[in-house]
Amino acid sequence: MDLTKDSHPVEQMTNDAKVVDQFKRTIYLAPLEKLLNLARGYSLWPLGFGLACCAIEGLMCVQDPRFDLARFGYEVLRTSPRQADVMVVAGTITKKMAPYVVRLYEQMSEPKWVIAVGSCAISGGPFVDSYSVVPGAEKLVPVDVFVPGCPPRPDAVIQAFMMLRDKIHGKVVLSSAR
Amino acid sequence: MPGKEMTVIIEEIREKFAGIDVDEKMTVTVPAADLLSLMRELKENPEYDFNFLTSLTAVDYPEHFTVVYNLISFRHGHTLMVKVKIEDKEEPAAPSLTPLWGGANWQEREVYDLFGITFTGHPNLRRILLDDDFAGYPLRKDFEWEGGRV
Amino acid sequence: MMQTQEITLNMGPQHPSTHGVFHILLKLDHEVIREATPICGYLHRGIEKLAEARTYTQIIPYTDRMDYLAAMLNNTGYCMTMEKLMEIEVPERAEFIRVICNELSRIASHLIAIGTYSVDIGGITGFMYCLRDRELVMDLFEEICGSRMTFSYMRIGGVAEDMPEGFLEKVLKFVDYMPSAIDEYDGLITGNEIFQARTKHVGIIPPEVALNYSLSGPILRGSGVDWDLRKKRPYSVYDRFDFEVPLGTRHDCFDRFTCRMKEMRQSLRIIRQAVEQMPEGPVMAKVPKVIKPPAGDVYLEIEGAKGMLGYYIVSDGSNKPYRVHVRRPSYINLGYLSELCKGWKIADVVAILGSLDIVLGEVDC
Amino acid sequence: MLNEWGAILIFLLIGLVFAAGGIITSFLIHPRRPTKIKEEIYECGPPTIGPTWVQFRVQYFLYALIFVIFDVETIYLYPWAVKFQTLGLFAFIEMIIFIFILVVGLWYAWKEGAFTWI
Repeated sequence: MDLTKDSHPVEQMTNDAKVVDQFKRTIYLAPLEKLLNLARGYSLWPLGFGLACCAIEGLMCVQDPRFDLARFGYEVLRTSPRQADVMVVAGTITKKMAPYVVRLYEQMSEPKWVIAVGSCAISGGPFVDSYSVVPGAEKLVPVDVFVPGCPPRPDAVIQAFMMLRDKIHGKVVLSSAR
Repeated sequence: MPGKEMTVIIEEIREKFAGIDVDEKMTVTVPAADLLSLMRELKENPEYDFNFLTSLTAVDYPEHFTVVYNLISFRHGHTLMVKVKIEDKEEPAAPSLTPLWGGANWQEREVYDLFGITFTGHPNLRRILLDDDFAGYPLRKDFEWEGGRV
Repeated sequence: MMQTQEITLNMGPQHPSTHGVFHILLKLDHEVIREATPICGYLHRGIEKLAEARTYTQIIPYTDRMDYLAAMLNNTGYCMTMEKLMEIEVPERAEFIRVICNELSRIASHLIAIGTYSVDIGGITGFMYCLRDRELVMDLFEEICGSRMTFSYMRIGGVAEDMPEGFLEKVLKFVDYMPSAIDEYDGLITGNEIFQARTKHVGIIPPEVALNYSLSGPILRGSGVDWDLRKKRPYSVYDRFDFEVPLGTRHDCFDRFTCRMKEMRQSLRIIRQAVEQMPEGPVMAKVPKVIKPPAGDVYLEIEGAKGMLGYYIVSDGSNKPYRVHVRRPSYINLGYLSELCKGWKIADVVAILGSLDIVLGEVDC
Repeated sequence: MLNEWGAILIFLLIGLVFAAGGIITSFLIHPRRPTKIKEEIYECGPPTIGPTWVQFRVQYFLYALIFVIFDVETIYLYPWAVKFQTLGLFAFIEMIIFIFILVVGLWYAWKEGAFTWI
């Protein structure tokens, strides 16, 4: 939510640019839901749902000292759906695991999102012809951000979190996918 | 004490067990009936001392199943491949090696799960990799399934 | 004492310390485990069935995704089996590059094993240290074949491309730095009393049971059995390097852990000697474009990061294999888990499972 | 005109409002969409097997009970320890007797096996 562009009541009061800018940066006037989304966007707690190779890249290496997800505040990796906001589906979803993917998604508390990491989670990936693989997390849970790659680099997963944050803040994500 | 040479071992086994035939790469093919006795002999006889069962798998040939065992003797460093041909493709069955090696337990369950070969004498023969209500045995050549690439 | 009831607990597919989607059904009498039934298969993707519909070179990417922590070792295992089937002579330089990549991959796999084991016992800093140094190995792999985890760098008959120049100096720089990092882990993890209290005398596997249950790799050596394929059955050019094989004395979780730590030091020695003896020459043998091996079957084992990694390939003369079976050490090492966990407490199951160092991509294949 | 007690009271109230406020606003704001599956127990994914409210061993409870007893004992020691110099010998002996009685209790609990864990 790019608040600095919206009109702000302080503009009628004074036309000193510095004061207006200072006011706009510190005081946000928006409906409550937008403000909450502003807070939620910056402090997502991922549910580490490590299934396969993407779990090593998308959950472990993202947290390690080089790619450090903690710089963005998303490093609190919860394993229980009760305390998680984002379900990071990292790896191949097999038919034996599918009911638990859905069950865990259902058990997450409400404002929840899903990031599908890796081509297996997007569309079955190299195992799409297999008899025991669900071709994509989309078939089970509504997915918000797809991260292509087999496995995607950790910085791609960090970009996924950035895009999810833009989506939560209500910025137009599709056109801004640079 | 260095064990006998592999060729000597093969000759001795050939005399002890009639139904054995050995091909040029020294893989022993034994009928299912005396598989257990051959394996016991290979394991417990101090000269052979094949005390390690590395791999146990199966192959679905057009006219028969073959269960393939690989043994290693840690002391002498020998390796031996033993095969069992199962002609009956409807209810394939083979004697289980769990009395001899605990390691065979899970590998036999995997072969049962993916091929449908029942191992008589196995303490807990259930599916291990697939769901219990999965229909069919995937690694058989006549297994049809429709993949996700719709 | 009052009669207490047993509770059945799911140490389920989604659990922080099961190293992936592994499920143990624990029957507990308050804290002590009466019965543990492991349930795997949540990541069974049917690679052996898919391999039957792929050509021989197309299978190489599938071998990466089985043990995704040590993908180079899987590639080498598959390619060496195929070379044995087709009697291809791999040039010397390719063998040396393979040894360097295998040992680097073994170090990366052990680093993850040690890091996650430290997290399982509760030490997050150990995890961060191990991953920091694993990134150095990742850089080397990216330099040589462009990918961080799923390399597909080996080909049947040799290696995809030659090393970029300046690569060996970087490897030497890594080999000089790494022993000091391993000493750092010793101080941080091995020397930690909580870690020792949680892992010493826990999950004891006597040698004859390890042999009976076909366990292999650091678990077998942790139980005191001196069996390392690189020493006992030297394949490729391993007979030209001298290195020791660490063995355990107490056969418990701590010994399996220290075996992995010492193995990393030995791998560094191997890499140093391999870099020094690196010959010149081609990196790829004369191999036809479409690989059609003669009909027949072959079985070959190499020393993988988790244990003896074997490939059994049956070919019927066409360009697609008739049957590919992988002897997966993580899967077979789990066979003894249910007896091993009996009588221990829940916290010890976490320590035992961490010491077995399983990778679910390899367990379920 | 506010003596010290008033200041402490205001400080306490602000603390309470601050703490309760956070909880109450989050209770008011958070979205409520209960579903059947969300109500079920989370146990690493699969549903629970068998009874979950079972009879547990009693030594958990004994352990906690004995801890509370000796925790309360230390509360009694604090005022004495603060005024240790001025109270003199008589209070010291009195405290020793008090501690001794509790040590007897500890010994009895130990003998009865309240501390055996398995």
